[in-house]
Amino acid sequence: MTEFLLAAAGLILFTVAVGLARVLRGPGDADRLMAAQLLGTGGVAALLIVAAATGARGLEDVALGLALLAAFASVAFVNSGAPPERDDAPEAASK
Amino acid sequence: MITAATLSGLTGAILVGLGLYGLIADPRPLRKILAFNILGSGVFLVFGIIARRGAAAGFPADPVPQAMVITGIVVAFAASALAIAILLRLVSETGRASLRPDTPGAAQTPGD
Amino acid sequence: MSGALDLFSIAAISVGGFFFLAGTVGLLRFPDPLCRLHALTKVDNLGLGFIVLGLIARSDGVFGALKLVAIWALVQLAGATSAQLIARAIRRKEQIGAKSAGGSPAA
Amino acid sequence: MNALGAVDLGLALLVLAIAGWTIAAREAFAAIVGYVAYGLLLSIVWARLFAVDVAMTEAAIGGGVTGVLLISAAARLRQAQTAEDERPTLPLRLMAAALSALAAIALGAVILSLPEPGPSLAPLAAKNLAATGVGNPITAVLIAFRSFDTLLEKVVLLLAIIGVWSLAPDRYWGGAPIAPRAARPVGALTFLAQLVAPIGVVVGVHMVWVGADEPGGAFQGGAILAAMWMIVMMARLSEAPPVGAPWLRAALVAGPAVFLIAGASGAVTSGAFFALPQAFAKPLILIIEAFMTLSIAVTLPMLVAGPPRRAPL
Repeated sequence: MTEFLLAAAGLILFTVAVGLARVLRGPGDADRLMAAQLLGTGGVAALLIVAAATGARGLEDVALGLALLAAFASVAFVNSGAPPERDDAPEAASK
Repeated sequence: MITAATLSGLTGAILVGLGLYGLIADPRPLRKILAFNILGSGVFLVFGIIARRGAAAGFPADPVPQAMVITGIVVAFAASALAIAILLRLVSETGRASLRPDTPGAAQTPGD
Repeated sequence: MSGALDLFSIAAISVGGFFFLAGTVGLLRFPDPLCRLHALTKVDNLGLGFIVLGLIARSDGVFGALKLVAIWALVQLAGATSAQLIARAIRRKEQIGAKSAGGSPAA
Repeated sequence: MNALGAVDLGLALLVLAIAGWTIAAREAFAAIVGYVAYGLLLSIVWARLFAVDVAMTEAAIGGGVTGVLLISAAARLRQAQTAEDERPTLPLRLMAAALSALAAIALGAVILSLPEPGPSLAPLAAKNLAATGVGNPITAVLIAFRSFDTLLEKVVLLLAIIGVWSLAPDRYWGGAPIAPRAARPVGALTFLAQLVAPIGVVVGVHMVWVGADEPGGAFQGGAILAAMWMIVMMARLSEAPPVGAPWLRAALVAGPAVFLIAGASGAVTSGAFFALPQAFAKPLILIIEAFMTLSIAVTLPMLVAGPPRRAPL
């Protein structure tokens, strides 16, 4: 069973790694980001499986942290697509 | 037979090489910061295998190098943040993201 | 009993792994960004979902199982939101591209 | 080679490939996405080295917080006039490559010739662990055995903040930075922030709390809390405070200050700087950790937000 789990974790990691080809090819920045997103999900899956297989403590917490931060890069990317804020924008200074 | 720890250590060594090359050969400041971080994480990995090889007394890895790597990761982040702040200030002063001292653009009056 | 549970785990994890494979193939083969986004969300939902399902069968205790479900739910939430946001960014870019006509469309 | 060995080898190759891409990529954004993916993979490598505490820190900082820092910096740099600096000439690049390869080979040779078994402070840490009252040896090392390192590391964070703030033009001094954020409120993002931030705060505090005995601690929990504050600011649910705000200053120095007070009082009560009285070791460690967590959770987002960019009110 342990061997099966480890093989499954390895295969998932390998699969999403192939998906990283999108980071290389693009063509758009959004495509690159999607590949990173896929890697994040695959990493969570692999960590959970390895945690179950080896019984190492705390690995689920690493996965939990990754899951919490999974949207971070996407959010930053989407925000950065907007025109940059000027220093001291009037509406921003009012608060 | 190469153990998992040695494998990670060799990975770290190659990362140091990659980062060093990027740091020297890439003229773009943001990329130098990225390369520096890769170099740093390679050093951390080498430290990590020293921790792993020190597994003893029921611990899977020596806690002392691990603790130092944790503080190291946070310090590396702080250094990157400072470097990026300096870079952005440089750009707002000169209008160019360049480290060359006597580029034509550098003679411009500082942007407001 | 344990044999049946193991079988269930193996089946669920295999199905989950299949969805990861499908998602990756979609990401690589689908023709435009919005389609690729669609492939990606399947992985978050079903791929990780089935794997979590398979691992729950092996988890010790209710707390461990709840943690697994919580992780899945968080990934779902992050995946759904970022899919929304990325789709929005792609559309905005397309609109800008359409306005400044003559620019060759990407992909 | 068993299944685990194959996974490890694949992981190592993957890390190297994505690092190479990050160095070689033409566009800044492509390199940064590569770096974010690299951080993710590294945290898995750390987990495989049984350094779960490090894996948590790397996941929170390498993947999450650094990603936001780099992506928003790249967006602001894109605005700058991008007159490409010419790359160094080919001979120069070859020399750089040779030097780098030499460094990597030397390091690799050292790794292959490390003594067997490796030297270790683990038995020493294990022997004295009971005296601290905590069960996680890494927390014990950070707060008790090598407290001086940790204190100085906190001071470095403060220096970084001072450095970042000192880059502000005079007219903005005392004003507020503009943290990376959406151009205007977006429904989906608001929803995400409102849902994830409370959960993340619970997870962050949980990591600090269990950090006494299980993997986790002030750095990991603080980084998660920092990320949660950042997502709230990114969704425009809150704004970065003015750098002159007294509560902000207090929160920034709380960690090192409490640490220093504990260390100094050790000099009085226990006869040595940073010697914690054994009877109170565990509660003291927890108190120090709590304030450190606060400082880290406030410092990291302020570092990402950068120098003040608005005139003070």
